[in-house]
Amino acid sequence: MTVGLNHYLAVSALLFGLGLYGILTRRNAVAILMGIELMLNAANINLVAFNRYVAPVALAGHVFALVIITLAACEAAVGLALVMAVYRNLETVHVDEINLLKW
Amino acid sequence: MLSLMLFLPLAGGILLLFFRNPRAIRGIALGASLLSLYVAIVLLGRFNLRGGMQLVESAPWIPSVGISYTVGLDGLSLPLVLLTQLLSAVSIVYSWRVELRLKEYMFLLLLLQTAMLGVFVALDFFLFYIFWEVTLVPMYFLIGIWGGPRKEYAAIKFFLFTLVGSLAMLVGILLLYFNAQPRTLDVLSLIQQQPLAKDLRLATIAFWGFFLSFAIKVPMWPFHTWLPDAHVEAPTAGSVILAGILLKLGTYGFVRFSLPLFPQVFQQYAYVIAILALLGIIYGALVSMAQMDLKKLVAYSSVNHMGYVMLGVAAAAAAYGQPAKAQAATTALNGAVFEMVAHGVITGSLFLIVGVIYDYRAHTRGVNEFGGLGAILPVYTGITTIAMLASLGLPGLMGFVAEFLIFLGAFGVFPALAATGLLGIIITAAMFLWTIQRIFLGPPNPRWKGLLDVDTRELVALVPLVAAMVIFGLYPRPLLEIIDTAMAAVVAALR
Amino acid sequence: MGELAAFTILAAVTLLPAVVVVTSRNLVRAAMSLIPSFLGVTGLFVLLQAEFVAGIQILIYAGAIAVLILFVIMLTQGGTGTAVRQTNEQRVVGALAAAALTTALLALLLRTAWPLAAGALPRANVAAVGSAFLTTFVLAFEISSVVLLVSLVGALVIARREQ
Amino acid sequence: MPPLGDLWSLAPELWLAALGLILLGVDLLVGQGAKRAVGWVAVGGLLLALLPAGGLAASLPGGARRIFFDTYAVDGFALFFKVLALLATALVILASMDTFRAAAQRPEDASRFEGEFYALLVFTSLGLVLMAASADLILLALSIELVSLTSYVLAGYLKGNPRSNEAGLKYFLFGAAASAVMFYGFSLLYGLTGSTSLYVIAQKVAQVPHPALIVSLALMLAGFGFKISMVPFHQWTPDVYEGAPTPVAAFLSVGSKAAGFAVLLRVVAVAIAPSGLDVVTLVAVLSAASMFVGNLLALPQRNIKRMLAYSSISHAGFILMGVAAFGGPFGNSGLLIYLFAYMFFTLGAFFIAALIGGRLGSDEIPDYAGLSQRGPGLAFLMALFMLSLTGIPPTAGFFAKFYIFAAAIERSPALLWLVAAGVINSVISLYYYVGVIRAMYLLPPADPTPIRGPAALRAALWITGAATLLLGLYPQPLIVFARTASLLLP
Amino acid sequence: MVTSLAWLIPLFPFLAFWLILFFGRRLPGQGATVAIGAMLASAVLALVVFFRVLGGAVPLRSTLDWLVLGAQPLALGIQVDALGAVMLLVVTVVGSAIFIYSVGYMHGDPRYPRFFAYLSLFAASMLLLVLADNFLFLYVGWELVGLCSYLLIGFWFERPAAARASMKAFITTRIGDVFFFAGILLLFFTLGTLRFDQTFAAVQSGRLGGGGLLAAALLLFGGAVGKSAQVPLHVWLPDAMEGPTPVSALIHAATMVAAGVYMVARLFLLFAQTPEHTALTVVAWVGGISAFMAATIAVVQDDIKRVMAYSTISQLGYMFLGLGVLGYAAGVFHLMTHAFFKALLFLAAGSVIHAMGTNDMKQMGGLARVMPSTYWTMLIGGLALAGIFPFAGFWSKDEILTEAWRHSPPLFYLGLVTSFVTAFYVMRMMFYTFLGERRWAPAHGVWGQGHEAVHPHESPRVMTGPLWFLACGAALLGFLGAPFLGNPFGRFLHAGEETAATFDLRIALVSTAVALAGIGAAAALYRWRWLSPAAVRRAFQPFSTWAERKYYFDDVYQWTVVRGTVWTSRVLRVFDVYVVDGLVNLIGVALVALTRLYRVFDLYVVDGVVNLIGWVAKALGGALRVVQTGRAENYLLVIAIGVILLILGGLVR
Repeated sequence: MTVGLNHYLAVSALLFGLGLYGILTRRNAVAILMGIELMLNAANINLVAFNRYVAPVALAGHVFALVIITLAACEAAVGLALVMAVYRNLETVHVDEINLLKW
Repeated sequence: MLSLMLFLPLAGGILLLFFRNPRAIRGIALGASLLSLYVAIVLLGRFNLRGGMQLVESAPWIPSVGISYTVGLDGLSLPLVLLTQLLSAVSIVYSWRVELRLKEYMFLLLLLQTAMLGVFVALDFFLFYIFWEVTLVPMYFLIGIWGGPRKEYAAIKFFLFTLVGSLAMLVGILLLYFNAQPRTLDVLSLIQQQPLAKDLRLATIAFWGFFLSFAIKVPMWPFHTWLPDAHVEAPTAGSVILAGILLKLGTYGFVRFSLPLFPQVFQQYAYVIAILALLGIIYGALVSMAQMDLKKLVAYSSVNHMGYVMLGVAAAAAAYGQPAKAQAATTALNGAVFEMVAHGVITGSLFLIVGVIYDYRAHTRGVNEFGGLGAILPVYTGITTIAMLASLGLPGLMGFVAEFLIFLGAFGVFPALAATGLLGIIITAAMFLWTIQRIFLGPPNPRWKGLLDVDTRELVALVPLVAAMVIFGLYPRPLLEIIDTAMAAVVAALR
Repeated sequence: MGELAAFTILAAVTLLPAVVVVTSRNLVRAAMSLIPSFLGVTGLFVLLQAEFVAGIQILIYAGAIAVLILFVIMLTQGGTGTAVRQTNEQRVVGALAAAALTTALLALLLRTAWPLAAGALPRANVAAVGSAFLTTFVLAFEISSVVLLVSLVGALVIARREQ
Repeated sequence: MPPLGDLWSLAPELWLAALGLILLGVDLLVGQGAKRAVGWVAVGGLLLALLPAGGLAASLPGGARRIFFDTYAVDGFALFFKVLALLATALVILASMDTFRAAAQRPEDASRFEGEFYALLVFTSLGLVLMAASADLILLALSIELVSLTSYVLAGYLKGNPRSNEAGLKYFLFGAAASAVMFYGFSLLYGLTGSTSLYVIAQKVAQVPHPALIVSLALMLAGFGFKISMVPFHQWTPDVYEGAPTPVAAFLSVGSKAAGFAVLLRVVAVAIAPSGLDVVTLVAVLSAASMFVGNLLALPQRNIKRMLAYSSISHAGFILMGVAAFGGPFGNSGLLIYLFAYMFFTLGAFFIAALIGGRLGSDEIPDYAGLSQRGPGLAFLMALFMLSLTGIPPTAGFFAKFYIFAAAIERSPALLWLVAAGVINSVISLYYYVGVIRAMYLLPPADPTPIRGPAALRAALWITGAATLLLGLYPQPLIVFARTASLLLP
Repeated sequence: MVTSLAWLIPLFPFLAFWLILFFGRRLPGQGATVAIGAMLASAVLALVVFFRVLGGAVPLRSTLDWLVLGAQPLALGIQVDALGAVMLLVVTVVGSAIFIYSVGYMHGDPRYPRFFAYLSLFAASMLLLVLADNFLFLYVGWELVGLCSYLLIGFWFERPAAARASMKAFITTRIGDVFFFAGILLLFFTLGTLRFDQTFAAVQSGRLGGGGLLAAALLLFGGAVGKSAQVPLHVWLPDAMEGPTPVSALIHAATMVAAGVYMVARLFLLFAQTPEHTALTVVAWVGGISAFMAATIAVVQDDIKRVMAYSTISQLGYMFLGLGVLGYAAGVFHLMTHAFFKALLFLAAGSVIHAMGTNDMKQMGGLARVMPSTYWTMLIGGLALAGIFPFAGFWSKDEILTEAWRHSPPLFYLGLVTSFVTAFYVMRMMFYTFLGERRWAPAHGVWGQGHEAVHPHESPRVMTGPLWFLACGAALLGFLGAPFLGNPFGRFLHAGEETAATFDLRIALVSTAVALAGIGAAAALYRWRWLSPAAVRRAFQPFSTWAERKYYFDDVYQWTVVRGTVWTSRVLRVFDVYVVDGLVNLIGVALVALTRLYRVFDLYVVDGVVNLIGWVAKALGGALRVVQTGRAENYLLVIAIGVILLILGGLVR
């Protein structure tokens, strides 16, 4: 049995699911961000795997993955800055405690 | 020329925004309104009785969508335009003493005047729809700012009710548009094309869209519940315009659009609509009888009278495709349109009359709180009596001619319904006479000893209306001649 | 055979720490677990012949992002420590939703007939990616730099204190 | 190397990027008290960007082009959104100047990063322009994120204000999650077609198996739906609008929504539609859901910004009607016309909310009582915007609604139910829009001191007001523009 | 030329109406002179027209395009034939007398000019009605007559009784009018014309026959029943006595009530065409029953004007009876004679009331000496009413009875009994009022010491003059129908044709004898006092109670029609406020309950679709709001669920 596309897709789906579980059940904003990173990684696995198995001629998948890695970094920077700002004012990073704005 | 008439009031309204002096504001308002009335009279002079749609002015507006600015006059719109002009001028005269936010008030009245005129002269559905909707806005403010104790509720209720209908109509308009070849919103060419004649399912949807809009506006039973609230809470001039003109927009729509555009569907449901009209006639009269508030009483009597109009229209619709009934249909339609004008004049004056006693004198409208005013206010009593008698359809006054023609025509189509409708005549009579008795007759109520009779300003507002009632009641021919050609054409197209 | 073994190991290295990431009550441990997970993904990239991507993955993910996250966790001490509840009230529903979506993905994706193409990736992978960035995706490259710049400015604005 | 001509076609984008940098530079040069100068430079620069856009427009009839190896579209559609984004940004900056001035009075809202704010807005605007023109999933991802990242920052810009913090963080968490989901969807689409180019995807999508395509579409819709505040991805909207600085809320409601729709249309209506999926019904259902949820939730609101947020959700529903109706002369341009008209009256409404909020320190609608006496011009404009939002003629809002209803009816009689839903929702919306008018005109003022805005804001207001009225009365140029633009969509 | 003149006949009083209405007191004689002048001018014109008709130009016609329908002018106009000419004369002449009398009677009234304005309009309307050559004008005149009666009955509207009476009159007659209107509609619908001549022609050619024609005729007669106060719509007439006496005279003699009879006479051809004269039979029986019933009620009245009122109903019943038994000429003849003697009786009664300040006969007595002119003229009127030779009533009533005898013996007997009762109540009235001892206290100087303190006096010339004039008519006009003169009236009316009606000496003798018996009975009770009236009353139980309670008509109407309508309207109002409006709310409330939305909303919301939207929408909004928790984790969950739903939705389709 050789490793095929479906193997990678399965890993990617599971990683996506774990990330999703993380963002849905965590209350710490940073932990949620970690979940998001996992989901982005899942997307990247897909992209690279598809590039390998579906469209090996061009390297669009690789490029896409690189772009997403860059974006992930940017998101982390901006997101963590926002977390810091919130923490400074509200002294919490728990999203279920941050609900001045509702209804 | 027609456009000049149409936009003169609005121009006046914008002009007066630049003035501070109340006298200047009033003067400009009345001037603009009268100038527009004058232009309307000039147009009346140019009107050719046999000319069909005329004085048409047309210019491309939004050509990409097939929308043009087209206005014109025919025997249906001309009387209603004149009515609008008359009542608008009268309302401004009556409102001479308004001081609260005068500038806004006069601006809104003038804006309303242009919008109402626009509805009657527009020959492009888009243009029509714009004017149709624009009427709502000033009315909302007039009720909401200058109205009675429950003004906010009444204003929003009015707005919401009529908006429901308008949007339903918009869907109908679009259905017409997309089925026309070439696509157009020009009313006349749509009537000629009958775009939905081939697809009765769509025609039915479109018809009920139009119906909802017009029926709410009329208002037909059971869509009438906005009316008493709006009428009662509106300031006097607002009530006058609301009852005198805005209700006519609905019946005008039925005659101008529903009848020629969807004859088959309308015929199919004519009986249902006639029954609703009949319910309105009897129900309106009876409920009006039980009212203790004079304004409400007049308001419900409008439900009754608009029922007559709709009976006439439904009768004409039922005659589609039956040449034998064409004569009856023409008669009924003539009556219906005549009743529109008559009701405008009569009910307009009745609301002024209520205003005269409520706004500046007694500050109450309780029918039972008066009594014996006949001895204290003889002129007022006389005018009121004439107006109420006209409203109950006394021969020699305007209302009678209308009711007579409607019944004459409707009897040829719906004998049983028309005969039942006659009950309404009795109840209306009883209702108004009882009202006269409670207010004017009997021993003078000492509470009202010091009241002053009608003053000059009020007379200036009331006399033209009363004169119209008597003149057209005695000799309706000039007015009816204008209406008749247009109605004959509508009926002829129905064959 | 060797490929499958490698894949299995890498998959495990990716997924098992990921489980820790999303479940551990200790946020520092969770953040630390990110690093092996990212490395696992890197391994998968290598397995897929995406050496350049793998390199960047190590640099940025394992290097920058994980560290940044750890850093912030340390700074916001209020949220760390095992004493504090780390899961919210919708844990069960959330788990169900995540499970449902994952199941759906697995069920639908694995059954899909992907338009597999024969052929191999360019040999000199790194150079090929570079030339893709300078030809077809030159605009993406340029925009990436703008995005990075803007993120930097934005993060600075937010992170700096008002006086 | 790409030909130099491509760069000319990219002139507006290049100028925007340069402008952003220039602004950052200017910010360093001017003193703390004169940061408004940066704003003026930004407005001037944005208007300047309209010039190359105009030049492009002149060259367009020669045919739509794809540049940079088919990754970037230079077509009427993109051009339309360029103009829209530039105008919206310029107007928002005009309004922001007053917000910063007013915020300086309140310690928790004061910010010393005014210059960066304008620069970030310009970069966002660049992102919007790129979003609308991107014809490649990679570029789409980048440009969407460019907009998102700046937006997160802008939403949380008032660092001393807990509400702004919260808005920023919530927006970030929601947006990042939605993006992650969307990227996963992108990856699947790539896998299904083997290409990131929308043109290639459109060609190949017909052979794609439907279940996987549905998954991909659903995942992508999370991202697009987030951008356009579509139900069920709308929930961030009220919280963010309420917490964010008001001009930012305005910008989100107009700019990123418009760009989101551009992407949605390009991806769903152009690239996915050939697959044979029943995209129309899907979009129609989402449209109806958005209208109802937005409107019903707007009803009980007392905070003007929250109310506008829900209204923004419901308008997303109306615009989605245009997506569902795509195809045919009305359907193709309906969305463009709606978005363009919507920009003016929504911005106007937010600007007034910003002004009043700055003066009264309150966004509660009951505090608008008697505004007609305190600021007749403001009240008139606000009434105009409210009526336009409801869709009462003769405003731009009416024409937009008219046109979009027409588009739906033209598309198919099967969409009549959606039009009916639109009708019902228009009526519901009247209730809360008129609530504002009621407060302004029908209720007496608690405090009769007059309210006046500064010149820049007044200018922005009168521009939006005039456009609202003009587009309602004479929409012909807009129709021509939008139709030309939509015709050139390849 | 002459026909154009005929237009002027109603026009004069009509213009007088407007003139007086606007200029009132500034006119000569405060408007009275104008009114009388106009009326006299009309009378002169009527005379001219009459002689023209007499000269053979029958009928005179003139039309006018009153309106256009379907591009065709509706030519409506006026016509004068024999019937019309007679009625014109009666109305203008009797009217003039009443106008002149009013100058005295209404002297000093605060609304003196208004009174003459209304009178003028009244006359104008009646004249229009008489001149009409079509149903529309007939109906217009008909309704205007009703209006004037309303205005005039309620002239002293400060008195609640007057106000009530005027309304009762108008509404009761309007009920009849609606039948009339329906009849017109039916005829127009089937025959397509409003003109009488065309209608008759169409009916004769059989385009409408049988049931349809009968229905039309009966509907039209419904109008006459209301206007002419026949059973069962007679209830308004006695109450109408609340108006000033000249008004009563005008209503009862020349205008209002005569309109009904005139209408039936005018449409006689139509009624006669109904199968087996069914319509006429109905007319006759309604008339006969009204005649008898009203006469018996008149016997027990103490109010002098009410006696007159019931007498009028009774006499109108005679007229219908006459018409109904094919006595066209007889009915019209009685209409004319009755106009004179009833006007006379009313004006005389008015003179008495004017003098006494009360209507109650029991407070009068012995007035013959005080006011001789009144006494003698009233006596002439009374004898004419009783049908004593040679007064006018004798001839006309005799003719009716003769016709009845020939066509319907039961009706003849009914008429005969009525004639006994008539003579009885007339003389009872005369005895109570003018003869016997005074039942009033002479004044002691200062007015107002008590209601007995009155100072009866003969009325001024301006009032007695018309009395004598009318008395002449009442005494002499009968000879126009006298058989030994060849019944010139009948011949004129039938336009020279030989009439079937002939004089029957036996019937004349019998009826005279019965009338004399009635007089004798009255004398026995009230003059010679052989029997106590109370005892007689008891003897005739329960008949007398019925008569006193007016056969319970008023009570039944009060309990059914009036209260019924009022209650219906009240119920409907409640219905309108709570049900029609509330129905939508109900749906709203139900929805709220159904979806268990727990938000409490303003309870004042009780109205309309607004509130449907208000209720349901706000409730839904409130419920949906709960989802908007403000907590990011919930939002994220919704994203996940949304995606799942989208996938599911996509797959299901």
